[in-house]
Amino acid sequence: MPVMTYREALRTAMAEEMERDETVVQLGEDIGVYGGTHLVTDGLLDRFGPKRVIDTPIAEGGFTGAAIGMAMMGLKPVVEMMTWNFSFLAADQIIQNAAKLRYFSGGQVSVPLVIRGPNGGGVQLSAQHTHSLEGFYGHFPGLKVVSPVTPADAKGMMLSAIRDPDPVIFLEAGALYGTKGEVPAGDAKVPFGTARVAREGSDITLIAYGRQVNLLLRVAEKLAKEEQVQAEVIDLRSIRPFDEATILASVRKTNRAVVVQEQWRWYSVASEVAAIIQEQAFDDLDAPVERVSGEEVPAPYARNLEVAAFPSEQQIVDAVHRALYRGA
Amino acid sequence: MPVMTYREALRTAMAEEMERDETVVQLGEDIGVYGGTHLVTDGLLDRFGPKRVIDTPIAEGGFTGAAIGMAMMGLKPVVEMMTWNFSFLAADQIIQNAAKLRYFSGGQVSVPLVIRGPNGGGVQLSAQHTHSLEGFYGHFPGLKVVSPVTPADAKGMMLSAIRDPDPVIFLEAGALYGTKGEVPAGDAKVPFGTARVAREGSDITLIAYGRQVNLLLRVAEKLAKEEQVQAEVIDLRSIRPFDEATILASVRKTNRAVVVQEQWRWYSVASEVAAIIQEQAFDDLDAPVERVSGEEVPAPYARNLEVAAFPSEQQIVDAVHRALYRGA
Amino acid sequence: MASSVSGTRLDNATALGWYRQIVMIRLFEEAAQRAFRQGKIGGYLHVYSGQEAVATGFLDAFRDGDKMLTAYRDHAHALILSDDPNAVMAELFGRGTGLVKGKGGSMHLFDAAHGMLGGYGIVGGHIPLGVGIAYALRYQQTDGIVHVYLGDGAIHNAAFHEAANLAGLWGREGLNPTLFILENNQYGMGTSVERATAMTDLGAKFDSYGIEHEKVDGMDLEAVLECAHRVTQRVRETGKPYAVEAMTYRLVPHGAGDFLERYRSKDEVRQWRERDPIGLVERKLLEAGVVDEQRLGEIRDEAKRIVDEAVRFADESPEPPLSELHTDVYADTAG
Amino acid sequence: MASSVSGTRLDNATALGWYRQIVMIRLFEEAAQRAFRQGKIGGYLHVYSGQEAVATGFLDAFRDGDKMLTAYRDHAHALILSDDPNAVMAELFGRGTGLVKGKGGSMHLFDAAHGMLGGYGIVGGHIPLGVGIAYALRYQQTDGIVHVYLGDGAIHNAAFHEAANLAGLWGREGLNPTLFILENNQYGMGTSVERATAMTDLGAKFDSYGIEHEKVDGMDLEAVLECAHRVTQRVRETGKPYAVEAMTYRLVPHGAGDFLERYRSKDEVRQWRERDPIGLVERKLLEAGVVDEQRLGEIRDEAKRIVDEAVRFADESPEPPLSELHTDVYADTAG
Ligand SMILES: Cc1ncc(C[n+]2csc(CCOP(=O)(O)OP(=O)(O)O)c2C)c(N)n1
Ligand SMILES: Cc1ncc(C[n+]2csc(CCOP(=O)(O)OP(=O)(O)O)c2C)c(N)n1
Ligand SMILES: [Mg+2]
Ligand SMILES: [Mg+2]
Repeated sequence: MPVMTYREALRTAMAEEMERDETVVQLGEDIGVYGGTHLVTDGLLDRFGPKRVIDTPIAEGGFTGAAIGMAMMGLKPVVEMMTWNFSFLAADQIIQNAAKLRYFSGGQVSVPLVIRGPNGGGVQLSAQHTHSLEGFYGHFPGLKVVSPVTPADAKGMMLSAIRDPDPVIFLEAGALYGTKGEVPAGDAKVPFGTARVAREGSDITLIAYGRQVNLLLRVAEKLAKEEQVQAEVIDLRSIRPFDEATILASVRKTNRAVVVQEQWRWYSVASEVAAIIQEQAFDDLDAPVERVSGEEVPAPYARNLEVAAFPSEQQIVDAVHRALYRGA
Repeated sequence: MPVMTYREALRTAMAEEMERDETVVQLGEDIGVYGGTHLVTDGLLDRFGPKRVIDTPIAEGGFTGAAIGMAMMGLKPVVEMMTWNFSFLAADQIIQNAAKLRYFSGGQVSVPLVIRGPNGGGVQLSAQHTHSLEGFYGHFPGLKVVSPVTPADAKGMMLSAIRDPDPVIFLEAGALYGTKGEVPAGDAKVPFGTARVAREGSDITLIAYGRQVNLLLRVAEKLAKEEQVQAEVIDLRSIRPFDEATILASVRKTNRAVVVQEQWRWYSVASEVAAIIQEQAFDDLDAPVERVSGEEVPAPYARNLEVAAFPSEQQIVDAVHRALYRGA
Repeated sequence: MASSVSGTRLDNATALGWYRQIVMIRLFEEAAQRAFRQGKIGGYLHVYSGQEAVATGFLDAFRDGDKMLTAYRDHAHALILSDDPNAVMAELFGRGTGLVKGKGGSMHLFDAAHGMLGGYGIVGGHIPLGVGIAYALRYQQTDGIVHVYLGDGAIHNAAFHEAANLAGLWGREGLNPTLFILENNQYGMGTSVERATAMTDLGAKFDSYGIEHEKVDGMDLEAVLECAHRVTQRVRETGKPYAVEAMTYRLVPHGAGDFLERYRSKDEVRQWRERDPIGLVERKLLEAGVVDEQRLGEIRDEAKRIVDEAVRFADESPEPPLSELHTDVYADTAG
Repeated sequence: MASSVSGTRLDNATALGWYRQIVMIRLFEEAAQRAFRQGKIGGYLHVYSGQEAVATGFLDAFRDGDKMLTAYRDHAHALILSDDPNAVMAELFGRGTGLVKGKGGSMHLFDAAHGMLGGYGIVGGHIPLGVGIAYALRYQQTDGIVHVYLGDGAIHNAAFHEAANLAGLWGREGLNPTLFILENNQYGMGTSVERATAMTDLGAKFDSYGIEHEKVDGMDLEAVLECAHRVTQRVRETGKPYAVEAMTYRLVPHGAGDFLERYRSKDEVRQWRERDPIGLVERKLLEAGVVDEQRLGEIRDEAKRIVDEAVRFADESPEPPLSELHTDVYADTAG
C-alpha cells in the first residue's frame, strides 16, 4: 500500500473527487496562490483553476455562507477553515443554515458541504488558537462530525465527506499533518458512524479520537509491557453519527473504560461516552467510566504550561489504575 | 414577600443595580425606545437615560464586543441578546474574547459582563429561533453560565451576575417571563454554583434546570399521588460553576436519577450530569442514570411536532419507571 | 411563474393582473393577522403590508431559473412565486399541506421548484447564501440571477458586509449575478435608520464593495417595475451584482404580536398611508381610464375569494403526521 | 510613555530618539526571528519589519490615559508602550517574566498599566472591543482616546463592519474617540488587496459609517508623525472616530514560519526595500545635517545592546511556575 502523510492523504482524496466530479469546488483563505497555510490544498489551484479553487478574503461567515448557497445549488463545496478556531465566526452559518436548511425547507434543499481544517492544540498557539470542537459541533442534529487520526482514515473519510449529501464538519488532527501511514489506493471510502478498534485488548477499554488515539496506543504498549494489562484502544473517528455498538461490545468484554480527550471536560464528548456506557452497559461495568480531559483553562502559551494543559501518559495510566482499582 | 413576574424580577434586579452603581449600563437591540422585545428592560431608558440604556443596530458580534471593551474599562455592561438564538453571531466575541481575556492578558484585564436573554423553545418559533445553549456555552472555562427558573432566582442570580467580576451567560426561561412568584425584597443575591432542592423526596432524584424544573415538579406530584413514589427534584440553576455536592448527596440517598433537558442529548448538560453521577456515586447507583432530552431534530414549527420534540411528562414517567425497574 | 403581464406601465388592461396580485397579498396578510389573533398561527408573524409593490415589481422580472431569498417577511414572495396561496396559508397554520409541510412556519417559506430558496429568520444570515447561489448559477453556465432581499436593519449586520464584498469580488469575473434589493422600510423593529447608523444613505453602502446601486420609490409599483426589468437585465447580462434601495414603509407593526409602537408617531404612519402602494396603483389605473371603481371592486372580491379559500384550506388541512418530526434531518431521513 | 521627543520633524537632534526606537524595533524583530528558528519561540511569530514607522509615529501622539489595541503583529506597540524590551522578549520565549507571564505569547501582548489593551489573534476580533473602550473613556469623562490598529485583510471581516458602524453612531454624540489606524501593508497573508475586494480604496470604506479618513505614507516617519499628532488631537477634541490608512509594506514573510512567498515577487519586495522606513529616517537625518554616519552607527549599537540584553534576559528567565496554569481563569483564581 502506498505510504503518505496525513496531509497528502487529504489532498489525494480531494484531488480524486475533483477529478471525478466537476461539482466539487474548494473555498478558503489562501488555499490557492499561497498554497494553503498547511499545504493541504497545495497544487490544486494549478490543477483545477481559480473557478474551482477559490481564494477568499478573511470572512469566515461570508464564505461559509456562500458555500452553503453553492451546496444548495448542487455544487459540493469543500471549505477550508484555516483553523477551526476561526469557525466561531461562521458558527451562525454552520448551525443555523447548513445544519437546518433541509429541515426547515421541508426537505426541499440539501447542503452537501464539507468544512475542513486543523483542530486541536499542541504547538503553543495559545488561547485563541487552540480548540477541540468535536462536542461543540457534534451537539447539533443536521451536522455530521468526524475526526480521523490515521492517513488512511483521513483519505477514506474525506471521500465519504465529499460524497455525503449532508454538511460534514471535518476536524483534522492539526498536529499530525506530517505523520505518515499506509493509505489504500483508489476508492477506499471509510463510512461515517463506525469506530475503529486500533488495538485489541481484554482488560480495559481506552477510548479517544484524533491525536489522543496515538497517545492511548503508547500507553497501551506501556501497560502491556510493564503491567501485563491488555488495553483495547478504540478510535471513535466519527462523532456524529456515533458508533455505540463497538464501544459497548468492548466494554462488555473488558468491563472498564477510560475516555480521553483534549477538549475541556464539561459538556463534552467524554461526558457523552461515559453517559452512554453507564446507560447501556451498566451491569457490565466493574468500575466507573474514567475521564481524562484537557485542563479547565484557556490554552496557555508557555511550553511547560501547554504540556500540562493536555492529557498526559501519566494521567491516563492513573485513570487506568483507578478503573482497575489498583493503587497508584 | 412581594409577588412579581419573572420579567419584573429581572428588571427589578437590573434597576436596583443601576441605581446603586453608575458603572452598570445596558446594551441591546430595541431595549430602549421600543421597551425591549420581551419588555424586560421596559422603563429603564426613561429612568437612566440613553447613555446608560443603549439601543444598538442589529450587530450582535459588534455590540457584544463593544460591551466587552466597556467591561475591560471597568464598566459593568448588561447586554440583551434579543434571543439567545442570535448569539451564534457573537460566539467569537463571547468565547474568544470575553472568556479568555483575563487569561491571555496574564490577569491584567477583567470582563465583568452579563449577557442575558431568553433561551429555549416552546412557542413555535421553529428551527432558527429555538435553542437551549447551556451546554454550548457551559463548555468554556472563563465563562459562568446560569439558568434560573423561579422569579426569586431570576432576581437573585441577576444581582450576582451584575456584581460578578467575570463574564456571565444568563439564560432566561423565555417561555416563563409572565410567570409569577414570591421574590425577596432587597439585596437577596443567589450565589452561583449552588443547586436548589425544589422538592424533597427519597425514592429517586430528578434533575433539570430552566422550565423543565416545572415539568419535573408536576411529574413528581403525579408520581407521589399515583404511585407513592417520592421524587426529589433538583434545579441545577448554575451550569458553570456546577454544584456536584447537592446532586451527589441526593443520589446517595435515592440511588437513582433521571436528568431532563430541552436541549439535544449529544454532548450536553445531561451527558455531563450522568457522567458525574456514575463517576462519583458509582456504588450508590441502583440503576443507570436515565436521560430525557429534546428530540434530535431542528425545532419544527407545527404545534403538534413541536410538542413532540420536547420532553413530555410521559417520557419522564417512563424514564422513572426504567430507573425503578418497573414495567411500563 | 411571476410575470403575467408585459411591460411596466399601469396604463393598460393587462396591468389589472398586478392589481389583483397586490390586493391579494394585502388581503392575505390581513387574514393572517386575524388568524394569528385567533391563535391559529403560532410563533412570529411578520406581514408585508405597505411593501407589496417591491416584491410585486421585482418578481415581475423574475424568470425560470432565477432564484430568490429573503428574510422572515416572506409571504408576498412566496405567494407570487409559488402561486399557491393555499399552501402558503397552510404553512402559517402549521399544517402538513403547507409549503414546507408545516415544519418551517411563517419565517421559512420555500418553493425550490419555483426558485424560492427561502425565507430566513436570522437577520442578514441569508445574504451570503444568495451570493454563493449566484456563483453557482454562473459556474453551472446558466443565465439565471439571484434576488437577495434585505432590510434596512440587516445592512448593519456582519453577514451583509462579508457577502457584499464577495459579490463585488466575484462579480469582477462575471461570476456574481446577485441583485440586492434593499427594502428600506425605515425601521428595523423599533430602530429607525437614523438611530442605527451615522451614514443614512444606505444604498451608498454598496460603494464599499464596488457594487453599483440606485434608489427606487418602493411605494410606486410602476417605478419599481421599470427599475426591476431594467436592472434584472443588466445583472443577467453582466454577471455582476447590482443593488436597488427601495424606499418603502411598513404600515403595520413589526410583528403581528406587537402592539406598542412607541418608536413612531401615528402621524407618521398616517402620512405614509397616503402613499399606500395599493391606493397609488388604483389611482393610476383610474387616471389612465383603464378601469372604473366597480371593476376594481370586482378584482378585490376575486382576491378576497382566493384568500378566503386559502384560510378555509389551511383550517381544514390536517396537522403534519408525527412521523414528520424525524424526517428531513439528513438525506437518509427523507420525508 | 511613548513620546520622548517633541515636534514631528526629523530636522533636530531630539529626532534621534525616534531613530533609536525604530532601529531597536527592527533589531528586536530580527532577534525574535532568529530565536524562532532556534526553537526558543513557539507558536506563531509575526514580526513588524517594514511597518515600524506606523506604530512609532502614531504612538508618539499617545498620552497617559489613552488606550490601544491591535492584532497579533504587536511587538512594536508593546515595545513602545511598555518600554520594557526584556519583558516583551521574555513573553515571546514563554517565560514567567514575560509581559503576560508567558501565558499569551507573541500574539497577546498586554500592558494595561501603560494603555496597551492587547494584541489579539482573531483577525478583526479586537475592533469592537476598541469601540467599546472608546465609549467607556467618554462615559467616564476622561479625554482619552483609543488607537485601534487593523490590517488591510481585517477590513473585509464582519467585526470591522459592525464595530465601525457603532463608532460612527456613538461618535455623533461625541462618545467615540476611536482612531482607526488601518495598516495597509498590501497583503493579508498571501492575499493582496486586489484579490480581497473589488473596491481597493480601503480607507474609503469608512465612508459607510460616517467616519472621516485620510491616507498617510506609512513608510515615512515624518509624515506619520505629522498626521498622528494632528488627528489624535482632533479625535480627542471631538470624541468622534477618525481613520487613517497608512500605506506600508511587510518586508518579511507573514509569519516567521513561512518560507514560501509565491504570492509576491522578489522584485516587488526589493522595490519596497528602497523605501524601508529606517533608511528613509536615516536619509532625512543625514540630509538635515543632524547626525553623521558614525552617530547613527552608535545609536544602532545602543539599540543592539538593548535587544541583546532582552534576549539574554528572556533566555535566562525561568518558565512560569506550573501553578500559573490555573490562575487568571476567573477573578477568584487570580495569579
Ligand atoms: C441576527 C438577528 N438579530 C436580531 C433578530 C431579531 N429581529 C427580527 S426582525 C428584526 C428587525 C430587522 O429589520 P429589517 O432588516 O429592517 O427588516 P424589516 O423587519 O424591517 O423587514 C430584528 C432585530 C434576528 N431575527 N436576527
Ligand atoms: C478570523 C481569522 N481568520 C483567519 C486568521 C488567520 N490569519 C492570521 S493573520 C491573517 C492575515 C491578516 O491580514 P491583515 O489584516 O492584512 O494583517 P497583516 O498580517 O498584514 O498585518 C490571517 C488570514 C485569523 N487569525 N483570524
Ligand atoms: Mg426595516
Ligand atoms: Mg496586511
